[in-house]
Amino acid sequence: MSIKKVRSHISPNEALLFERSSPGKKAYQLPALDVPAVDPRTALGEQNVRAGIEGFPEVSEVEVIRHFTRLSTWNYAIDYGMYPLGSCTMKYNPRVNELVARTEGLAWAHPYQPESLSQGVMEIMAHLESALLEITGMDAVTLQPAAGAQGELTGILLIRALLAQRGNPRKKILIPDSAHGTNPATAAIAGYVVENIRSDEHGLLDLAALEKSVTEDVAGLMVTNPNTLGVFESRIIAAAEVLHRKGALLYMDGANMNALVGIARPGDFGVDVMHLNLHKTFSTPHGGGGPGGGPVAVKKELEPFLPVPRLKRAGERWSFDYDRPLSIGKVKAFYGNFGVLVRALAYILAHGGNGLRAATMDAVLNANYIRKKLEPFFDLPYTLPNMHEVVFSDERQARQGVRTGDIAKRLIDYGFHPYTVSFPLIVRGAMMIEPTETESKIEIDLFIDALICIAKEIQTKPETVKTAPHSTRTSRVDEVKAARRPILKWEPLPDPVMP
Amino acid sequence: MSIKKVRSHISPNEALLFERSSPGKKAYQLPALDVPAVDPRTALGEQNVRAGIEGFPEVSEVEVIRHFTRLSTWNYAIDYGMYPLGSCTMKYNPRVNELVARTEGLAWAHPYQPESLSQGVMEIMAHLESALLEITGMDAVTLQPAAGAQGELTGILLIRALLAQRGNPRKKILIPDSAHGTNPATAAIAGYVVENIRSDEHGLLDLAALEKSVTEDVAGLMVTNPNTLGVFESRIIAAAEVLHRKGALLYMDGANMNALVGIARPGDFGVDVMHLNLHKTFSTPHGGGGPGGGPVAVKKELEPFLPVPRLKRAGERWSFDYDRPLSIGKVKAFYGNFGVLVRALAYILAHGGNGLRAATMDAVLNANYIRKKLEPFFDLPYTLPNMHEVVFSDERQARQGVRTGDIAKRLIDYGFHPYTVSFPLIVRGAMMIEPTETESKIEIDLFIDALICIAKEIQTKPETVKTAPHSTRTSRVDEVKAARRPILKWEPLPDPVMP
Amino acid sequence: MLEACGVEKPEDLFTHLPEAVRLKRPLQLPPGISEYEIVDYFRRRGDQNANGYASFLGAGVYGHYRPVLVDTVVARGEFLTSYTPYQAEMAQGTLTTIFEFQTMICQLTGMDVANASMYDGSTGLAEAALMAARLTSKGGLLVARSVHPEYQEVLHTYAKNQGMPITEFEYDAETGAADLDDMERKLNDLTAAVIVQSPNFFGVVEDVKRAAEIAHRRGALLVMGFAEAVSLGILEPPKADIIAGELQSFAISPSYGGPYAGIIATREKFARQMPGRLVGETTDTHGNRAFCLTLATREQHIRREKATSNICTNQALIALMATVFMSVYGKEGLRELAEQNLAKAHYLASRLTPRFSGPFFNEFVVSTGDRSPEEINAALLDRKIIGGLPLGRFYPELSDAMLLCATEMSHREDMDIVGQALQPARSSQPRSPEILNVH
Amino acid sequence: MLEACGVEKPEDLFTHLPEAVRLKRPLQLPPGISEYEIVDYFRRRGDQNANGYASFLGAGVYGHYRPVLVDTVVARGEFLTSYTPYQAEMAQGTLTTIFEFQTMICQLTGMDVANASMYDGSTGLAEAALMAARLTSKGGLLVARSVHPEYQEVLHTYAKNQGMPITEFEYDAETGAADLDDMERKLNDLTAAVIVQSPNFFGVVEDVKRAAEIAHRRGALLVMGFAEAVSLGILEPPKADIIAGELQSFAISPSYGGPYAGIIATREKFARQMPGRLVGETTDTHGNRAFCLTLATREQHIRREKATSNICTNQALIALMATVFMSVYGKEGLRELAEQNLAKAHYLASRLTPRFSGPFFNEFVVSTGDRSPEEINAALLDRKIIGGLPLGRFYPELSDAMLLCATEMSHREDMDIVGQALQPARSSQPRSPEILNVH
Ligand SMILES: Cc1ncc(COP(=O)(O)O)c(C=O)c1O
Ligand SMILES: Cc1ncc(COP(=O)(O)O)c(C=O)c1O
Repeated sequence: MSIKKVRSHISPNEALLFERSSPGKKAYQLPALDVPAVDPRTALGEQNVRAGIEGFPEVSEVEVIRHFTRLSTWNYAIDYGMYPLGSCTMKYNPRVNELVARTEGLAWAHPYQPESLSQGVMEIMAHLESALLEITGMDAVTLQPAAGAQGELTGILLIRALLAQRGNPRKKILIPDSAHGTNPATAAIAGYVVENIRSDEHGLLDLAALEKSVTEDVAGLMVTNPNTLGVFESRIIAAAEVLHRKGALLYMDGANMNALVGIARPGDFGVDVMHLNLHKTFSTPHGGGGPGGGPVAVKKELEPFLPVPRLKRAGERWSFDYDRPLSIGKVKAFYGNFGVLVRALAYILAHGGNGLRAATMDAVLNANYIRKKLEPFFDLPYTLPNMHEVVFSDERQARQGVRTGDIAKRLIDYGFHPYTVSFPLIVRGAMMIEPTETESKIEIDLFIDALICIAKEIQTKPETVKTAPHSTRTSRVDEVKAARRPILKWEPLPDPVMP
Repeated sequence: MSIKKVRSHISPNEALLFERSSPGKKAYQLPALDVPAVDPRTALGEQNVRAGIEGFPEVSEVEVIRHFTRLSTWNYAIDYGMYPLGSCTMKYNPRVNELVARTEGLAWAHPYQPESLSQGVMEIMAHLESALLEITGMDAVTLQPAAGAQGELTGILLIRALLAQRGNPRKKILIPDSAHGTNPATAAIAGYVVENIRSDEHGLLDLAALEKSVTEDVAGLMVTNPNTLGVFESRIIAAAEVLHRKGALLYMDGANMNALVGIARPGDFGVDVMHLNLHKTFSTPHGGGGPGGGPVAVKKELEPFLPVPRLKRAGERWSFDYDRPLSIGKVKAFYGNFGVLVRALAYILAHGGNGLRAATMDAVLNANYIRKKLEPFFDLPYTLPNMHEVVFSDERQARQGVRTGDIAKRLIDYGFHPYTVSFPLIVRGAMMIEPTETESKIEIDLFIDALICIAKEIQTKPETVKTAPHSTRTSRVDEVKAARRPILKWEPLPDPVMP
Repeated sequence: MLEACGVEKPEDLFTHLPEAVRLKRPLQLPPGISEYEIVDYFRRRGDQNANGYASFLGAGVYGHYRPVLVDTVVARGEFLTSYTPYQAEMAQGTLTTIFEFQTMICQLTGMDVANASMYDGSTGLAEAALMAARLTSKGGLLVARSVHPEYQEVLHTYAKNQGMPITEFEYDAETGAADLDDMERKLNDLTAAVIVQSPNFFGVVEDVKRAAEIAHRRGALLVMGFAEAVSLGILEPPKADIIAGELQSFAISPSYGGPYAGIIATREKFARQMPGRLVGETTDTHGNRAFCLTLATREQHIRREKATSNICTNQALIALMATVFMSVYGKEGLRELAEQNLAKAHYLASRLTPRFSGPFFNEFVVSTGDRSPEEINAALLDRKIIGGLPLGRFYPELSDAMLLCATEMSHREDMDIVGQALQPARSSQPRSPEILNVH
Repeated sequence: MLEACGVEKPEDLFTHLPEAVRLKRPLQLPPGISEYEIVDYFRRRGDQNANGYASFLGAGVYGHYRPVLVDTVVARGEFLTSYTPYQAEMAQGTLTTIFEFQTMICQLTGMDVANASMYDGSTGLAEAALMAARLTSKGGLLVARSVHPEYQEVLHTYAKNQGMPITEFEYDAETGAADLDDMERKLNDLTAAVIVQSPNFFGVVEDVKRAAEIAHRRGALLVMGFAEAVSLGILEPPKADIIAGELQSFAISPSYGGPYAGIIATREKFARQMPGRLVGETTDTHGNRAFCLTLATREQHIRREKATSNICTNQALIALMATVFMSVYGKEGLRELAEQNLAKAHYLASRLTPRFSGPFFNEFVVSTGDRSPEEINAALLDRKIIGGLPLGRFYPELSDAMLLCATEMSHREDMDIVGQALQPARSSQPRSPEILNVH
């Protein structure tokens, strides 16, 4: 065994803030009050004034910075190395984007400040809109949705609104069994019944099956392209025709656009409505789970239904148009995650048209390289050419009783964040690997080397893999216990754990 | 043994940039040139134009950020925990100071921009000068010196200039054997012969010895107060008189001002000239070795000799006075480490008069608490009341063959940065501990606990201590080897180490 | 690498794409620009906006000071560039901070459980309503008009297609508080939830306790929203069944409307119907305390169309900012901060004539008399001041009124100017001197 | 804790101080202010300075773009808040970056060893002179007048009391380069070092090679200083014995004169007389590559008064900034950056009449004719442009001249304005068209 990427080192322990807390410690100072103080009880009424906030922390400034600094070192991150989570497009987050998002005139812009004093922020939104339209080949886009899933909801509500206007919103949304969980969840929230359709033996849309399923009841199909196997849905245009013939619409989950930017445009292959994940394809940081941005792009016929407000150019000046009788309304207060939009635009400006295309090609090349190098060691249930990601199965290793989850944990000992485990569901014991364009050959070769070492370990000492990780400050975590008797907040102990 | 502060965890490996480098990789992009390109050979002459920079790195942006992020995790820092280096005053570095130092109008101020467009920066310098004068009780101060040692040089040159003007610069500078190495080194550079004077049995200035040493040859005495044992030189006023009677001057090394701010002022106990370490007492970050700031404060008679330029208030406006015939000249280009001055002023503004005094008292309290708790376990050769730091000796442990350096390394396994080792020289196997006011009781108790555990280990298994550290990614480093055949830069290897 | 993939150039990797789908031309986007030009571009955009104005806008987005430590912490790549902490052994940093976040939100709201963020206050409130419907197996929503109008709009969007009829109830024209009698009248056995916000959109503190009692009598749940989190530093935590709030006030830049962070907090017994991520405490194989995502069965990865919500990516980093903010201010600080906001707003009010008599925290409504709010704001803009939000846009009956907000960042001089601008006549005599100066 | 110390209040810990030394009153400093007020104070100070001006000042401090990664890296507490890496096992991060720094400086300068920073270029040059004296056991210094005047002043301060006589030699009034014939005349057997700077203060590239040959003939060492590090991206590394330079150009903010970072680089055989910290490669007890401070015998901790210098705290963090800068630009980037500077300066020159004919990098001297430099600068200020440095202050004979600098940040439009301001007459015809547009 040769672990090349990491070595063991001391790692700081740290108690919870509540455990370090003691009365009187403070990390803040407020300016002296320049107006008379007010008695809360008089101003708000006795019954409305609370006693102190029970249990709230009291710590010093240095304790705050040490607390979060120490905790941060328990994390893995893109800034540490490759983060091959399939479907998550964990690419480098340019630091200049963080800087520009903090530009005073942008960060401190209040959503209700006069439009005359908001032309800069509106210009940024307009600029991003036009870039996204060119990239997707669609006709109109809303930047309001906060993330992919909300983009999906927005998109399905748009479909519903259009169909309703045509007289019947219909009942069903078709979703392939390879889809991400948010797709069915979204359809349900939008008030649709979900009908799963089986993928064919290649993991692709089954046109025949689709033909059958598309009845007058069907509002639309939600398809991810490239799909969650990383394979391009080659029959997408035909599928769109099937749907359109029956008056249904084609929704595309754009989570995998990192495989298409500059190469192919959904607007050119029959997609009626789609969302983008700015926090994937357009490099905005995941920040441990969010925030994101989920713009929704549509074809002309859906434009009247987009959320309010819409950006409108009035002569020299941008303004917001709220007078949109057919709009589905708002999906979120204000105009979207503006700070995320700034970062996405910065990414697009930095790359330019050719840079974006080059990134796509590197991402696809990296994924194909990994596939070629690992094919001899892991099962590849679906063998069509893949694009930005590749999905192996743990079939072979499962014979030694080692599952994808174990291999994932063992990768941690090798210094890598695991791939995506057990998704998509159509692959038994899925190992879903997406390197993105960010990774250098050096890093990718180390990753490949690690997985090969693990494949060999599984032959010789499967136990080591099944009980991994062994070298982290926290060994395998008992998730079952966590769910059985949930402890969801800290409670004072008789004797606090120190430190 | 119970190590409470740290646990073992994976730590990323990282190659040198040169080893990751490969042709064509780049992390930069320049704006398009808006003027005609120029042929270097024509513009500069063939012979002046170099070929490529041999061996210079070529890496991508993500490789740069990963490189430095990974390397950073190999460090210990104040942001991780207590840093009890005696004489170094490793206190918390407020982050707001980093922010304000980057204020556009300050960070981008060019030292030669018109004074009319520099009033803000000059105001900051003037503000800091007045605060430092109040704190030290001196009459004038220069902010020009870049660090303590340069402050010392400036101070000694001032003494020389004054004495020279009086007719004879004299030959000798007296320095107690407890002094920091920069003191004698400075005196030498200033062209003086160094005469060491022995401390008395309490580690204090020996007045009798001083009387004898102060001849007509003696230009002055350099004394650190509190001295490097952390003990206040109680006879300082008498010492000053002895010197002054003989026409010599008293220089005070202000490195230990953290014990005096708000409590006692050198200007009030006979000091003629002194330096301050802004990167100690006034919280500017050490940054792995610098930058610092070493303002020099003087009594009136030395003012005419201060470096040029001097800040001068001309009506409504600040200006620089270069017309100073008696000045020793410049010790550094421009006006000093301005960015460091900004941070120091921010620290003073945040604390205010009472806050500064409170900090001093906390620092002294912490040091005394440590002394009390550790006295039973380690020898304390000098027992006078100590102030901000305490110096133990390894005498007792040395009997088991374990020296201060070994104990220091073992502290690392316990998750603490070591104390200052083997300084001051008058203490055999010195263990010099300075907690500063930053540390909470929680942190200090852990530190005390660690040293007590080590004292016990030395009884039972001294080998463990002598071969420490055992838990770091890098075990004890061979410094002898490094010095014997110095390798001071990277050279390409036949096969580069990866990664 | 190309070789290993058996191709000559990257383009060859796309030859399997159907001819018809391929883009035959380069993207019509300008060539990439340098970092320097990018910074310059956004700086120029920023300069086109309001800069150096004092602002009295609140209405769901508040101008509070952002402690420096907040950006210091979130700038660390370990937090900024990590993914959702699915792999607990490699994400204890994020997991621990989320656990602390959940705890502090519970302490603030007096609830038993809090999730690790929703998109924002508006979607949080909508999801809370859906949650209430699941819990009561009823569909009707009774919503106070004094809830933030944009939150109401989002609520409509979410509820519309779930067959959940929404009924509005009035606010009291005198107090500005929700008209609980009107609510009681409109309440019926099909009502799943009564939805109020406190402080409400007009800044008035609602009588949530009474609203809850009324709601409970008819088997409805009381869902309370909040938009100004700082108010929790001083306001008694309401006895609601579900609380949905917006944390923008906790060191999140206004940033023209986002990203912010919403939360949902509720009672233990309702936890399994709560949407959003949850972190729980457990141990590792060595018995060390450890944290991990838990109760994921509520989420869409497992339940898919039966999930409590479709939310996946949330606002984790923003929630971390709020966590750092709460750590910096702590118990004493949040109280003092709230008291300063209270004092500033009441000072401003003392220069004016609030439209409503209900108790308010740091915002209140004023009538602009014969002049229109727009007219007054125009005048203030010349003084480099952004005035209050004209309310006509959301409340036709209040088209002669504006919503003014003061925070710890508001300066007395600016407030005096606003006072004069709004009513030169009486700007000197305080409205309610009795409550000033008393402690 | 007080109890453990056997005192009642902290004050008691100071009772042993002699009555006479104790401060009997509180410090006359205002009470502490909040973070918000601190930020506000410095912002207001910043606003009092030049903001939004285009500047053509160089003269030792250059306005180059600072890549964002530089602050990203130095903002990490692990680098920002650590001490000098005396404890190698706990400081491999800093030690490794210093080793890389030393290596890159050697690659840039063509030298064998480089130290891990001096205070700045001026003290670096002075220390290099003292070093040369130790190496040659001689004392005389022969200094070019074309060396940065402030560096010369610092050199005097350091040398004065070491009994090291300093002789100046002229620059060539035609070329602006050091007058090597004058130097040869003034050179003698007591000369320890000849000191030149390239590009010199006038921006002119010196013939260091020839200067060195002449110096060596009389047993003197050639010490070369540089102030504009970017020039090393394109200039042939000089054949000097000791190089002392200023790295401000490598992503260090002008910051009104500091902190910057100086370096000294030299040949292997001179290493042991070099001042300043050095990091060397070695191994740990497991044979892993490791780094540590080395050759400390040169320093004051051990040699005390016999040390090569008294420097202790240096400019480590600034050197790290420069290291990140060099990593970001790399081999190609530094070359391209230098070529852009060259092009901009020559474009500006083509609009003017440089005073000197010697080859220059990104600065040059122009005569201001019948108007004074101050007069022209005053006019430029009205156009929001800070002009060149009037030279009369340092060179009486050049009181009708200014030093102009252009970098990659200089915009063509601004340069055209300067061109017009300086000589409306000929601003259109380029001075030396032959060198334009050729590649
Ligand atoms: C294929 C796919 N669809 C949808 C989503 C949901 O997007 P978000 O997490 O931004 O809501 C994801 C995110 O992981 C995804 O991978
Ligand atoms: C007592 C004493 N004097 C002088 C110095 C030198 O100061 P600087 O490192 O700032 O040059 C130090 C620094 O460690 C010191 O501790």
